[in-house]
Amino acid sequence: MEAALFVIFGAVSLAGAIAMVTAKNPVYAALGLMATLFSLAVFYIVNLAHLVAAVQVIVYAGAVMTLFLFVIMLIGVDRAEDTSETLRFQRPLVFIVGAAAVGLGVAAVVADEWSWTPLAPAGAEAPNGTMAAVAEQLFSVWALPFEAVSLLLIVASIGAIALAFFAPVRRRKEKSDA
Amino acid sequence: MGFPLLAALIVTPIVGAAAVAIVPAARKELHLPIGVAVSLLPIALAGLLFAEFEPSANFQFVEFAAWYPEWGINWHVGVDGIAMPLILLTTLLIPISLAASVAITDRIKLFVIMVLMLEAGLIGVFVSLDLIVFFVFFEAILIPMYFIIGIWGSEDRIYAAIKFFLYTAFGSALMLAGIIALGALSAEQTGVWSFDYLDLLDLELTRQTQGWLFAGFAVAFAIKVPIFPVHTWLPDAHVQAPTAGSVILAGVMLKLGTYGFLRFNLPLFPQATVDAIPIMATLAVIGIVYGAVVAIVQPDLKKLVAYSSVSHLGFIVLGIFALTRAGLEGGVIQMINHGLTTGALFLLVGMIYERRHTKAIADFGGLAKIMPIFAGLFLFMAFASIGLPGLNGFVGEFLILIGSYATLPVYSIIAASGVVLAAIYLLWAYERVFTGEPTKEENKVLSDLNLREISLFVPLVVLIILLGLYPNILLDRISPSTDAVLERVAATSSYELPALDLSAGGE
Amino acid sequence: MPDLDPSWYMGLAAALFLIGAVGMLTRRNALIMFMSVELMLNAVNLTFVAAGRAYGVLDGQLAVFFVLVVAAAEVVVGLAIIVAVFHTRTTANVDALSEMKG
Amino acid sequence: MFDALGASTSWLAIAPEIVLLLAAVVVLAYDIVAKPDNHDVHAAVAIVGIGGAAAFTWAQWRSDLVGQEFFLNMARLDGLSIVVRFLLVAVLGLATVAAWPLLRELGRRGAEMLALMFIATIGFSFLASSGNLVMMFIGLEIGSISLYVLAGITRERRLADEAAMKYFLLGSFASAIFLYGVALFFAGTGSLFLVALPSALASVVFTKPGVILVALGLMAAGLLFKVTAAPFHAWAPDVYQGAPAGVVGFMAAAAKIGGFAALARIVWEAYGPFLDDWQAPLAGIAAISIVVGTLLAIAQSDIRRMLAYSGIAHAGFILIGIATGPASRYAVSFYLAVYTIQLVAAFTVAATVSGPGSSGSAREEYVGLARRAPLLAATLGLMMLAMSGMPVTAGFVAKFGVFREGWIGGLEWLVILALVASVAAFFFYLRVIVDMYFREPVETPGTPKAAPQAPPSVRWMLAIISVATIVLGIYARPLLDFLEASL
Amino acid sequence: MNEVYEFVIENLLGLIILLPLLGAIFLHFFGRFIGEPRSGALATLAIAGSFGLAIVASIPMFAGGELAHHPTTVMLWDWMPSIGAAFELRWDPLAAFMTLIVTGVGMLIHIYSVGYMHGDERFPRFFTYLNLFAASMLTLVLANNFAMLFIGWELVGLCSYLLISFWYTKPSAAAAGKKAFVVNRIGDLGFIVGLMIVFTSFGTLSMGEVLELPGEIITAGTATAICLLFLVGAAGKSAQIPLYVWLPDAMEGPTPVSALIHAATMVTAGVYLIARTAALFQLSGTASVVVATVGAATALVAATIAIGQNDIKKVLAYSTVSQLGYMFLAVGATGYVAGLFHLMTHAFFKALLFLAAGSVIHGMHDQQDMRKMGGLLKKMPVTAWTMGVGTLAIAGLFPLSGFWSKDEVLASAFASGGWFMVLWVVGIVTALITAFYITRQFIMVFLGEPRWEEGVEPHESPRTMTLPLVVLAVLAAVAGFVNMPKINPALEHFLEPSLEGIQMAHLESSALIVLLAAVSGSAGIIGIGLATLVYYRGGAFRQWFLDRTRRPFLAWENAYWVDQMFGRTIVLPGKRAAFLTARFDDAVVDGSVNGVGRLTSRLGTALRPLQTGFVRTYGVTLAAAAVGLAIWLLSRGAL
Repeated sequence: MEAALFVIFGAVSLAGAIAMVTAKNPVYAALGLMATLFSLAVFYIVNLAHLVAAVQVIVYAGAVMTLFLFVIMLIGVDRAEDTSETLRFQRPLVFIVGAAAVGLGVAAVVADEWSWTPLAPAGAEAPNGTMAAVAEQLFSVWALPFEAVSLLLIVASIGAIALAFFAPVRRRKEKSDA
Repeated sequence: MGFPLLAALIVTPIVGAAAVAIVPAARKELHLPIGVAVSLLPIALAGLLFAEFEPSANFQFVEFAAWYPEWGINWHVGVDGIAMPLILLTTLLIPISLAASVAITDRIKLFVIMVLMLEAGLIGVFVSLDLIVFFVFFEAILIPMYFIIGIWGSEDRIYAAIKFFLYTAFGSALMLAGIIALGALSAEQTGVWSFDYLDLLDLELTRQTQGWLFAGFAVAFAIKVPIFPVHTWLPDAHVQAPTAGSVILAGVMLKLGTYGFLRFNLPLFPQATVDAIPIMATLAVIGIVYGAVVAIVQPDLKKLVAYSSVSHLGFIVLGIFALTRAGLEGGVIQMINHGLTTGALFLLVGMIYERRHTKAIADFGGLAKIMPIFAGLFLFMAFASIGLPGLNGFVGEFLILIGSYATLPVYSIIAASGVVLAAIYLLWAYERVFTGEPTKEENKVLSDLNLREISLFVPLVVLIILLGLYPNILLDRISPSTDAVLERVAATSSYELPALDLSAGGE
Repeated sequence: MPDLDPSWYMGLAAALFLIGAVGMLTRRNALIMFMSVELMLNAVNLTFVAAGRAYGVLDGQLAVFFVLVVAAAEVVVGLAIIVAVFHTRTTANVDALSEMKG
Repeated sequence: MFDALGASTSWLAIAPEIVLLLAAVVVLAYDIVAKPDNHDVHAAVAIVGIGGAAAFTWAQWRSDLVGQEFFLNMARLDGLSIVVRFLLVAVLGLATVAAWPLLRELGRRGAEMLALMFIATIGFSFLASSGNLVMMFIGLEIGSISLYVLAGITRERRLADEAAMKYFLLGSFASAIFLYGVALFFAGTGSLFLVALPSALASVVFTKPGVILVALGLMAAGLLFKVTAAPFHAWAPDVYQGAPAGVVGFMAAAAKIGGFAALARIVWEAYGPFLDDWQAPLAGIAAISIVVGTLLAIAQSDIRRMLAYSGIAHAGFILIGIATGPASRYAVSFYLAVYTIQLVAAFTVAATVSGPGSSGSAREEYVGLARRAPLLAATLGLMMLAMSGMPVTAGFVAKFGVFREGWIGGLEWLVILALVASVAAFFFYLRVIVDMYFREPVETPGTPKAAPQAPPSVRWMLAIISVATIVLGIYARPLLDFLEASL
Repeated sequence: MNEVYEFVIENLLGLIILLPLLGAIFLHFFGRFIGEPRSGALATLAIAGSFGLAIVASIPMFAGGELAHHPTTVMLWDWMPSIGAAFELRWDPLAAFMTLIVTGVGMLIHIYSVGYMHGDERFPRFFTYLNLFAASMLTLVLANNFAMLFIGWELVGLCSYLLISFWYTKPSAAAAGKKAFVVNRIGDLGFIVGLMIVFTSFGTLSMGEVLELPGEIITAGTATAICLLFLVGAAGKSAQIPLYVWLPDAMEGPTPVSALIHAATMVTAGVYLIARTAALFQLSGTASVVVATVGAATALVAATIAIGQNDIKKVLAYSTVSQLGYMFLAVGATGYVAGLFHLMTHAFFKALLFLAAGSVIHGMHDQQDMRKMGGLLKKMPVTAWTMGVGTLAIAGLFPLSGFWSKDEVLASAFASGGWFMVLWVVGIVTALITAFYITRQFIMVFLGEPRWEEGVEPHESPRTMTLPLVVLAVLAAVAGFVNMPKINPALEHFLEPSLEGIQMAHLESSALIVLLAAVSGSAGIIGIGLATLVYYRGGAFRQWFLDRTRRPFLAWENAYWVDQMFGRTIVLPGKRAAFLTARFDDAVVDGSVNGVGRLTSRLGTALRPLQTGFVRTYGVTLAAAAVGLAIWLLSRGAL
């Protein structure tokens, strides 16, 4: 059962990711990403992270992706663009770095460095990430981070205001800016 | 601990600099006189130092105060017979070079401050008995000199200033590595970090370790001296520097290198010193001959004197690495002598430059008729530099040559040829600048030295003759310290003192 | 108990992370680069969840929760920057942003 | 809501952050509500906020809570966190003074800038003082995102936008890499707390620590990016050049403080037992940073780019200490303190000479500065000397400290390399002095260069930093004592 | 009475040096203010005082008592203790002998100069230098320490430099002064190296200790080395081959200078040095042979050159070189007394000749070319007659002083036998040539038809100049009687204490002595006669002679082109080498340093393109670095 889900949604998520990376039109890219995000939500559920799955769908696939699409429309890049590489050596370099990364992973696996299961406490109960369970943790152990992330939201709003809200200020000095 | 004389020597110029800084920039005419007046105080203190100094190998006027004790760094200063004369020289040359700088009008305040800071730093170098304290002063003096060359130098001053700074800083970087290594070795052997000179003398270093450390220190000092082939910053710096800069540079700063060899390389790394004798002596002798030969054909008076410094400093290095009593004594006294004579020569070149705005030998001719006093002084200094017996230059050269023959016969014989070459380049230059009928119209209107300028030379001339005829006034105080260095090298390395010094040492 | 070894999820996550990184480096549309970063963050999230299950702890899920918030904040600021850049240069092509170099 | 934490709650442990947050919020709220014409209230709030943060940090230092963990190890009140907090607050205070001309120029947007500076400080403070990797990540992101915005706060300027975009894209890329490292750490140990690794080592015999080390590599990469170590440095020159001059000093300093503190915490605390594994790579990165930073700085004609590259070299110097191990914590923190404050001062001069909102500071602007603005020239000159490690400045003590540690730690080769590189570095540091003091400006007829004017507050700030640089250079005892007493 | 002498010797010896030194110092600073005649008088007074003191101090030496046999040493002060250098004086017959010559002849020349330098704007300065010279020379001869001797040695060189280029506005004078000093320095180089070996061998530079019993301390080889190096120094100072080239040029200086320094005193310092260190030379037969050979060669070469000279002073200059060669020949042949004897007589007659020549030049309005003289006998009778005495004396005409001393020189060569016999022959030939060129000179100047340039009105010189001429003429005539072999070897006895234990060449047979004297005396007469035939008589023989000798004459006139040869083989290549070295310094030594700097800078510039400005490039480096770091860590930790 789980294996089947993994194969299906794994394929979807990879396809979505690849689509996002290769799509000429940003809108398609956004859609590809959305497919991946949904697939991940499925995996979350399979892995008993129920609340996370819900947040993933609502916040991520919903709000964030909408925001993306909104900006795509706003700045009018919602059309096919040229995806051929203009920087010399960029793609070969990326390929080499990617290959190295893959090599790193393969090497780690081959050398049996990729296994952590022996470290798991014996007979660990799989935690069920229900809202209650998460909330209990969130407001005890994770209370300080929980408060701290609120700062991020302040920063985000200040940043959005500072960068995109006010009318441009009159420049005092016409300095070489071009 | 009594009156901290050495700290006072260092602090006085700094306070003086502060005093000058307080004077408003608008009162331009005040800065230089105040600077000169302030710089006379260290002379008085140095006089006290000289008077109270006891001729023995011990460090005297020692001050000790904790600074960074857990790092083994402390304010530990003191003087012995090697440092004391150099302090005298420094305090003497600073007011002279300040008083000779009346031609400087631009940013004179900064100039005076820089010179006074330089004085503090130079004295600091000579009194330091803690390697980090030493390094701090050794490196810090680069800044004022950098400014002095860079702001008040002639056309190519920026190039010269940067070259001077980078070259010397390169050497000191390697030295700092050596210093840190010494501290680490001290921690290894005694359990505590120490950069104290006296502590480090007790370290047991293998021959190889000594070799590496010697190299690190030697590069720093060799550049400072400068020893061939790392000498090329010197002509540039000298030619571009203003008069005061050249005087202090040649008079005192070059001595930091030879002083460093004597103070650190020999006692700390005796075995490496002995191993390095062939290299150092070879380079010294090359420097003597090479510097002199290059000096012969220099078209610029200042450059000529600069290359003569390369040659003369070669003698000092040879004397030091001869490892004989006379050689070491000669090295020390030659540091003083070179400071006096070459300083004076730079002063003279500066004075003619102020009048004529050129230093090219070809631009002159027949000046003796127009400026007889100037010509006379120049000739006097030239002969002092050539090493005319009866004047100071001879004492050092003679001691070095005689002293080095016992251990380095071939080197000393080649070095002796520097005696001839010095006569050639200085007298030829004199001939071209001063003799003959004055032909150029620009030269005919030059005025001879005025009373202020002449008075600058009075102390120099007196000392040159005094040290030429009665060097004992210093040698008595130098020799216990140099003997101690020598005995230490002999006692802690494979070196065997020449029979001559064994018997003489027992006196 | 899940019957699938968590390392499969790990592997998938690693692949997604790598794809995101490649997207980041090969696309020059600021928005798509940005989406690639989001993909990378999501790959990390999958790792967190899978590893958390393997150890039988909830911490992984909590971490995901925070990463989601961070990602959201990042998106807001990032999009604002993109808009601001678009304002001065009317382009979302990051290759055009190469006036400063050397 | 902290009831569940019980004794683990300590308001004092996060009091400085709370004060700073309150100040930021007050400034924002006041600005929105009152729409003021001037910034007097902002200044008052800033002073209270910074002063309060400093006071609470001091209270933390004096309290008997030092060494304990709070909020279940989410916030730690150890020496490192207190020192970093002091340093961050000091940098914030100085940078606020320095940024004030920019704040005026920005008008209404100034309040946002001020708030972002405060919040960024909080973020880096969290980053440096947490024992939990996710908390660190959050702190990192709070700080970083604030800095992205600050970089582009003069959003009408093309170069500022370019800087903000580059910083943002690369920053979030690096954050993702860091986060992946955190995830692998979690995968390897089953915990997100730093102490998990040493305790796991104590209980379980790690025979195959591969995944843990890969996690370290990725986390270190993310942090090395923040501290501009080569080859993670590429963003720095462009951002330092393009970001508004008034705030770039803060950006550089705060990120370096937070980044280095977190890096030190991770490698020393969590990965302490793996010293043999990470020492060589870190030393290698230090070497690369020193060489690349020095060489490229020589080739720069823009002072801010030069400072960026020199910062890369400085990152290398600090990494010498980090690579040596926890024994060098005094040296590293001293270096960090001295260097970041010099950096703020140097950028303040740049902001005054080139204009607070400017992007870029060409060398030509500094020609003859000693005549036009002696104080600025003297300050910048002194900062250059201090950064070059000249004795009698605090820079020398700092350099000496890390070199000494490096030598003890067996990194002799690296120390010698660093020493040689410092000589080459003299070249570009001294060139600034050459420009300011030795060269005379080529006056274009009719348009003589105006003397840059700095407000009195800035002048005082520069004077204080200058004096402190020299005083610490001659007698660093007080600061060292403080560090030794704290760490 | 003896107490007085002792007191003088022990306490006032320094005063002999000090008096002229004080005179020099005073005149240096105040000469300008006291004016022309007074400064001259003061200087003369100073050296006269020294002369007086020297006489008083010498009386016990003549008496030959205890004081004469044990040299008195006076320690003034330590100079460089570690090499045994000190200011210590020595008073023994040799020192007394030299002191008397220096102060005596010096005083006469001072007097002469008052007249000669009349009207020169730097008159007081001239006397400053003269007094300084006297002090230096006295330091040289009174020193009991090689280091102190070296002071005098070098200071006389300095004075020589100053006085040769006294008229420094003349480029040739300035160049000549420099040349003299530099060539002397080359000699000094040898001397210094010699002193290095002396110190290293003996551990001191004090003459008393070194010369005590040197044979017990050093080997013959070391002695040879020291002596040959001393010879180099002596050859420089005393103008011997190959370092004689400076002396002819030195004639650029005022004539009294030539007389005092370059004839009577300074140039004899080399002879003095060898005589003084006879104890060392005695240990090395090789060195003595070399000394004698160099002396003989120099004597012959210089004498031949003198034939070809037309400048009145150049003739005398080469003559001086030649006569110094004689002295070297003598001391080389261990005839120390003979050498010193000739030193003395030469001091008299050569000073006389120079001063007379100066008088001629003075009267001829600074004309020095003998071809433009002639027939001056009538116009300048005193000069002519006195110079005539000098001429005959140097020619070796019996019974003038030159005859006696030259005879002794040759006799000592003969007595040494072996290779020295060859040198003896050379000496005889030289004697002939000497007589020839000096007679030629006299004839060209004083006899024959006047060949004066227009407007020249020759006149006799003033009394201050002629008085010293007369005195010197008397001395030149009679000085030979102080040391007549067998009959009155007074000088030999006088000097004996100083040369105690020195083996000297000696002829025992009276017949041989007379025979040799006859040979050398007749050589002089033949030379005089030949010159008279050629230059006075003229006619067919003159033409025949001159035709035969045209080519050698060319060589002599050009001094065998030695200067040119030195110029081409040493000076010019030396200069070129110096230029090349300077360029090497600039291009290679400095160039490599600057090259390192440039390379670093270039490296920085070369790296700049890596910072492309494209954010994606930065991203790749970041990713690559992260992966690299991870790989590095993994490989260290696990793989």
